[in-house]
Amino acid sequence: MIFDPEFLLSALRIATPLMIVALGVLIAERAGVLFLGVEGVMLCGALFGILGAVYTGDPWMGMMCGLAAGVVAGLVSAALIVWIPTDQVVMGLAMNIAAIGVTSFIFRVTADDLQQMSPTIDWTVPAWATDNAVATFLFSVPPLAWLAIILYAVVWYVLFHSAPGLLLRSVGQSVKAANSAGLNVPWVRTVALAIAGGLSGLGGAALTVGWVRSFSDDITAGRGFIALAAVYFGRWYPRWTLFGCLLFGIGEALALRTQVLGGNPHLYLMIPYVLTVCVLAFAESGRAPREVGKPYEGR
Amino acid sequence: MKTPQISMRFDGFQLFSDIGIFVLSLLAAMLLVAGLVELIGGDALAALSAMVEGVVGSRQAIVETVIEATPTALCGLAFLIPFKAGFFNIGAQGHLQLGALAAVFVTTTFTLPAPLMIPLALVVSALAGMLLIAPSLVLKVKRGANEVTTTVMLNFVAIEFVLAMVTGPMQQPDSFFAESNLIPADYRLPVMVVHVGVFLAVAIIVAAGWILKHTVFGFRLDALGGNPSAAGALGMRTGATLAKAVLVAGAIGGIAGGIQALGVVFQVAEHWAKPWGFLGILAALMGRNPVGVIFAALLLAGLEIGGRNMQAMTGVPAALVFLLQSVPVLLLLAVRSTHFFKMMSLPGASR
Amino acid sequence: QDKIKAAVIFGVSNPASVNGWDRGHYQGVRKLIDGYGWDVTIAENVPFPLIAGTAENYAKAGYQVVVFTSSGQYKAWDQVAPNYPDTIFAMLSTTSTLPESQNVVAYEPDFFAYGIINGLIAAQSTQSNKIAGVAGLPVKAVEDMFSGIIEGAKAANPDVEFLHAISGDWTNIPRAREVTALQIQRGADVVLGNAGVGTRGILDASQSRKAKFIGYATDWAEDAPDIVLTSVILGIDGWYDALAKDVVAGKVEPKIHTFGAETFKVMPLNDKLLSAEQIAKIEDSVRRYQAGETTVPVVPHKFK
Amino acid sequence: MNAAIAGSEAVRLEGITKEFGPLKALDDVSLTLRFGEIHALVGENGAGKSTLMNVLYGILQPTFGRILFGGADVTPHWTTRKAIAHQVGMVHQHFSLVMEHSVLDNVIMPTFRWTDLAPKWNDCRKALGELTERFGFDLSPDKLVEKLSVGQRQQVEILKMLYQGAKILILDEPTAVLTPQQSERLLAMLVQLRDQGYAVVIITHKLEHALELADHITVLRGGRHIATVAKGESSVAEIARMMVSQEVKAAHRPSAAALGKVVLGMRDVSLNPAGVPLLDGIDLEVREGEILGVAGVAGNGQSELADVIIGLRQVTSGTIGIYGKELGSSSVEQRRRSGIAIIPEDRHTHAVVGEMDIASNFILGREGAPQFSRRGVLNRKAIAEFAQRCLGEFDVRARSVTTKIEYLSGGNQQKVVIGRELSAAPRLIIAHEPSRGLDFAATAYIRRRLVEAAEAGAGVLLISSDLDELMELSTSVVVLYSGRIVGKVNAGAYDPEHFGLLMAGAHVAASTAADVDIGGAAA
Ligand SMILES: Nc1ncnc2c1ncn2[C@@H]1O[C@H](COP(=O)(O)OP(=O)(O)OP(=O)(O)O)[C@@H](O)[C@H]1O
Ligand SMILES: Nc1ncnc2c1ncn2[C@@H]1O[C@H](COP(=O)(O)OP(=O)(O)OP(=O)(O)O)[C@@H](O)[C@H]1O
Ligand SMILES: [Mg+2]
Ligand SMILES: [Mg+2]
Repeated sequence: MIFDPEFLLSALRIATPLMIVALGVLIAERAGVLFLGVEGVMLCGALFGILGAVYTGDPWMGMMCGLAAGVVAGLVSAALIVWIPTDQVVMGLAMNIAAIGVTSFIFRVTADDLQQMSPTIDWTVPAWATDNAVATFLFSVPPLAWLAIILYAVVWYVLFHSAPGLLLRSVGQSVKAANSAGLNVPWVRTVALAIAGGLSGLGGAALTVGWVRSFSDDITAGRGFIALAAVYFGRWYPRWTLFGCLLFGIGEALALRTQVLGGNPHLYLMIPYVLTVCVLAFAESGRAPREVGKPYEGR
Repeated sequence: MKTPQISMRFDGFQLFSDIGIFVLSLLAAMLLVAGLVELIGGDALAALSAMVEGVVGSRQAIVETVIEATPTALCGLAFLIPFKAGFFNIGAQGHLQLGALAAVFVTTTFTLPAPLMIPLALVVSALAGMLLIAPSLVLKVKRGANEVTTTVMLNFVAIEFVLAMVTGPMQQPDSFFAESNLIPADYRLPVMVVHVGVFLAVAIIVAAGWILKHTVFGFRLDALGGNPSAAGALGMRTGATLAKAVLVAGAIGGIAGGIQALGVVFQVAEHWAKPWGFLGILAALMGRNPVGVIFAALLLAGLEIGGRNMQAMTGVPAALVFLLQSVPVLLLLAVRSTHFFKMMSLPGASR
Repeated sequence: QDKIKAAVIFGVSNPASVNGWDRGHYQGVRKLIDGYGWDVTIAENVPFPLIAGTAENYAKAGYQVVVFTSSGQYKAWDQVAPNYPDTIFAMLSTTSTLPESQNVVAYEPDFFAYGIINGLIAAQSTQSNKIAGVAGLPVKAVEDMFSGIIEGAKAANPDVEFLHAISGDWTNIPRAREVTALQIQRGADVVLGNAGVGTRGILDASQSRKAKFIGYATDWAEDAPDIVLTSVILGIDGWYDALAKDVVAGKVEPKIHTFGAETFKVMPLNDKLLSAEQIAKIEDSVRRYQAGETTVPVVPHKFK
Repeated sequence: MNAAIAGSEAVRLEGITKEFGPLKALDDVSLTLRFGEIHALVGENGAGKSTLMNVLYGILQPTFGRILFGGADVTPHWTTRKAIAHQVGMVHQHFSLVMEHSVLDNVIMPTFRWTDLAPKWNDCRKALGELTERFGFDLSPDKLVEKLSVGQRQQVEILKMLYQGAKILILDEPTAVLTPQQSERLLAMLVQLRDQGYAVVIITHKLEHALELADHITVLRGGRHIATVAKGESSVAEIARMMVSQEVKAAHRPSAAALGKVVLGMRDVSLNPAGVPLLDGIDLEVREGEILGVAGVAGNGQSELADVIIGLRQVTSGTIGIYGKELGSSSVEQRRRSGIAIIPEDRHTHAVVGEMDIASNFILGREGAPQFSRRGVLNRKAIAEFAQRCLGEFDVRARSVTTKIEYLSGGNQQKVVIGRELSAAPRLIIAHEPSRGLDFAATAYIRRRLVEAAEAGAGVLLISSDLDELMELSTSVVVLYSGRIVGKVNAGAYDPEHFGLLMAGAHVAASTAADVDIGGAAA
């Protein structure tokens, strides 16, 4: 009852938004920016995603709206923490609170329209596949989970096998080296934050449009922070980050399922968090890109 | 991560410029809120006056603001102290939850004379906070695990644990929702205009400020935060210094919860705590030193109380409260970080 | 004559007009405004520690009626009501005790009876003989409701098994969704829920797995016409009616008014999900229970 | 761009002025660089040498003045990217490498374009391989830079520059971190490059190097251009006079006759964590009034030697005693209190806290001493007075003791470190590369203080890769090779050649001394 294909699917559904958001965080941090505002950006993506899906009637349009909202929020972050620049910790936390305010304000204005569930984006299992357990499982994996996995492959390739990836990582590790190579650090970080914001927004939309098909105040409930933790857990490498998100998804799916064993559900609900801490205790620790958290003061 | 420097000096220029910028940011935020209220067809003037009324309208309002600021300020301190040593403690919310739970547990389970019980309960909440932060400390020192990750995770653990207790062994029998028993009247913090927890908190913060500024321990924290390898090479016991700072932070976070339980809510329950832990981080980074934290916490609490009153009295969306809290902070930090203000407040920069 | 000024305090986040319990209250608020011409202000998303202060501010500002919408607010009720004798403090939620004061009144549903009606419907609509209930936290109202469901279902069909799950929170839609999916996977084909904002997650899980959904508190048919079997209306607006009438008539007294089975209303059953004779049978059993022709024993169950 | 014809003008800087707020770091400086020439830039710390070259490399924008390539003014919007396009390359004083990246990544990164999604890694690797071979570097392209020794890192910097196709090469204090042998090799390479038609700029504090190599020497002082002299036109003394305003007193080694009791005694000390012998049977003694030099190519156990004495690492076997008292496993703090002072190799990481003020840095590590605190409470007044006194006594040039130390120049930071360590009246001073990166005035000052400390009765262990320094100051010198002492030479018998052989381990094995590696210093 607890471990079966449905369990894995549940874990995947839980992990999918985290995976996409964590990818955004990864890119921002690789460019040397501490992206604590990710929670707020994700929340904006979640709201605009559902708005787009409900008003256009097309969930993919909703995803695009979430992405666009994320890009805008990412650019706002860039204006504040790259161009001014302010302290990345405070700004991130303040932006999270502001995002709760902005999204719930817009939600008040649009609440009546948002009463309908947004359309689904699941695939139906084709007839030929219904007999084959593996095929059925693969078709039951949410499309966005596939998208996330593809995105990981893409980001992994770009970061570690292409020129822009090397340049981006150099900016994150040493602004001195980047300057000496003639890179424009603020612009690189602006673009990185736009992409990071876009992915975080997309992840937010994956939560609302792709998963629960509705919105509520502060629906992300700390998922942005968990994505951040997954990146730290993953030592700033895509595949370990992916693994961190999946691990968390598995932990939470487990927490929800172990309830059937009886006992107080809240004790089970601690599983994903305790699991993460325990794994950290045994995991090799990594080092953040050197420039993360330091404001770029020009030269 | 490099620790941004938190200046311990309270020099005149910085203070006045901070106040100036803050007032301007506040005005800007209020204008924004007024605009939004008009946008949804409300009465902006009524809203803003309700807000001001809510903070300074009465003695009661002021008292409420002070009480509301207390946990924020303590949580701010719980962030600030290890932050000086380069440790990002995002876990104050969890310490507070567990500290309150511990205080409630002790006071609702045992009987003792009140003058013994209240300090005991506070000590136990401090221990609870330390217990929760200990894994982050150990993992950081022994395994190099990033403390942001672990403290965030332990927050969630604490919240779920409190919920498990208030829906389980500690639930008030026959209660209609998830809540613990009430702390007996004898064991509540005495009230002198405000409950004495407020004075205790101020005492803790002032003492912490003094310790950070005037003691060897504070000096070592600065050195550790500024350059851990130099601190080690020069013979400071870095592990022990960090451990002290981190455990003290846990204890302060726990006490924040204990004070809140013993002085304000008298129980723990589902959703009993506001995000004081997170507001505390804001207060710490706005205030930059323990005394500054008090003022920052008062401002955040004032905006909260005022904003709530505005919401309740005029029916405008509660979302505006969050905007009221965050927009001035954003503006304040943005302006304070601009080049001009940096140059002005750097010691020895203009030569 | 001046308008009566009333204030309604909501505790959970989200707009008051959204979702089951709060939506029921919101309908009541509309009734006070539109039907009785009252001047009503809403305090929304008031955090637990600030409820007493908010109520107090209303009393001081001269509001004649302050309404608490959730059991979790009873402490503020207890604390504030005695100090402001000129204001009426009404609890429109489950309670068993009243503050020591003359200016208080409570209107509450009989959640056990409410559960029985839900149980009767669910037990006669299930094909798998498994029905599921999902709640935010295992609080008293939920335990009453779930116990009622078990007993009601047993009365209609002794083979029916009731599966229950707790999402752990009144606002967490994703978790509510996943625990519901699990119950459906375990075989439930009729789902009911009382998970606050999270109820939308229950609806979503039911819709994506084609399970039948019975709406909680207010009518959910519009939210998902294809799977909503019916909704059992709690009739919260009726409590506001009663409150308004009592206030206007000056007849408010410290009393708990309990609204029982006869006040709950079952929305027309979805004829795309059930055959005509099934519908007739269900409607008949509910009618007979509401009329007191059948009795169901009160048996409390525990859910943690 | 023109082909690099030897003697043709490569670039001309005209009337460059650079202001940092109220400070004029450069004031109307002009300079012409030619292909096929080495141009040396000399001047005190803070004279503006790095600033001038940063302007040329596009890191800084000049406030006034022009940059001319072949007579064309390129000054407006002059950026590093453009400088690179104009074949300018620069090795910074503090390296600008990405420590976490491989050699290959570091070298090719500046040539990459943002649009290149599938770079030809193999071609890059091959090109790099050819370059490394051509210059006889011993670098594996996939090794992480953080794992390299300082000398190898510098090779990476040079490769980076050459890989970009630079024809105008700027090297900012390239020899400061190198051993004598490495310096020799580097300088030889610069000559080779000059002969191939490159324009080379070298910033250095070693005037002998400048005189020996450079076709032209430009002297800067206080941001102003003092003179440009051609090869053979001037002497060390003359240039030194141009650089500084006051006379510099040279240090003299303490006399060997006045040696007192044994301060430091090491018996058969070994350190081999995980089986790697970093120190191997070290026996040495330092007496009161003695300066014992430790020579050796960096990475042969010098850092470890300092670490075991100060207590940052525990010995695997053997004993270390101070005045005959064994240190055992006592902590760093205890050892410092018992009178051991240390001037670490790398002040940025091991000696100062940049964000703290000068006063705090003067008492760092001694904050618990009764002089500065009582029962854990700092005596601010005593600290300020002490710092003020030290500021004067050790000639630290700063506005006040409340200035953050990171705003001081390297020489002044080093003086704070020296002041802190010497003012504690230490019995044993471990001075590790005490004058690295400092101009000769500051260097001479610091050396003099060390000699004075020895004359006052302290024992000094002077670890240095600068043979001149060792020969000038030490009463005797031991040579470290592979963690072992391979020779001891007393003052009077000094012979650089002999040292060179010992340091290369010539007598130990018949291995070639060609791949001089200085591994450990990197970690
Ligand atoms: N970014 C900066 N901001 C302010 N002042 C600066 C900056 N960079 C350099 N300066 C100042 O400019 C002057 C020249 O500095 P520069 O680094 O060019 O000296 P230098 O000749 O290279 O010295 P050194 O021998 O120590 O390397 C110094 O007085 C320094 O304080
Ligand atoms: N932000 C700043 N404001 C004012 N002066 C600065 C600033 N940054 C650097 N400086 C000055 O720039 C000069 C050069 O800085 P740098 O760090 O290169 O020191 P340095 O003298 O080269 O030391 P080192 O020998 O350790 O390399 C210093 O004299 C310092 O005073
Ligand atoms: Mg320089
Ligand atoms: Mg220098």
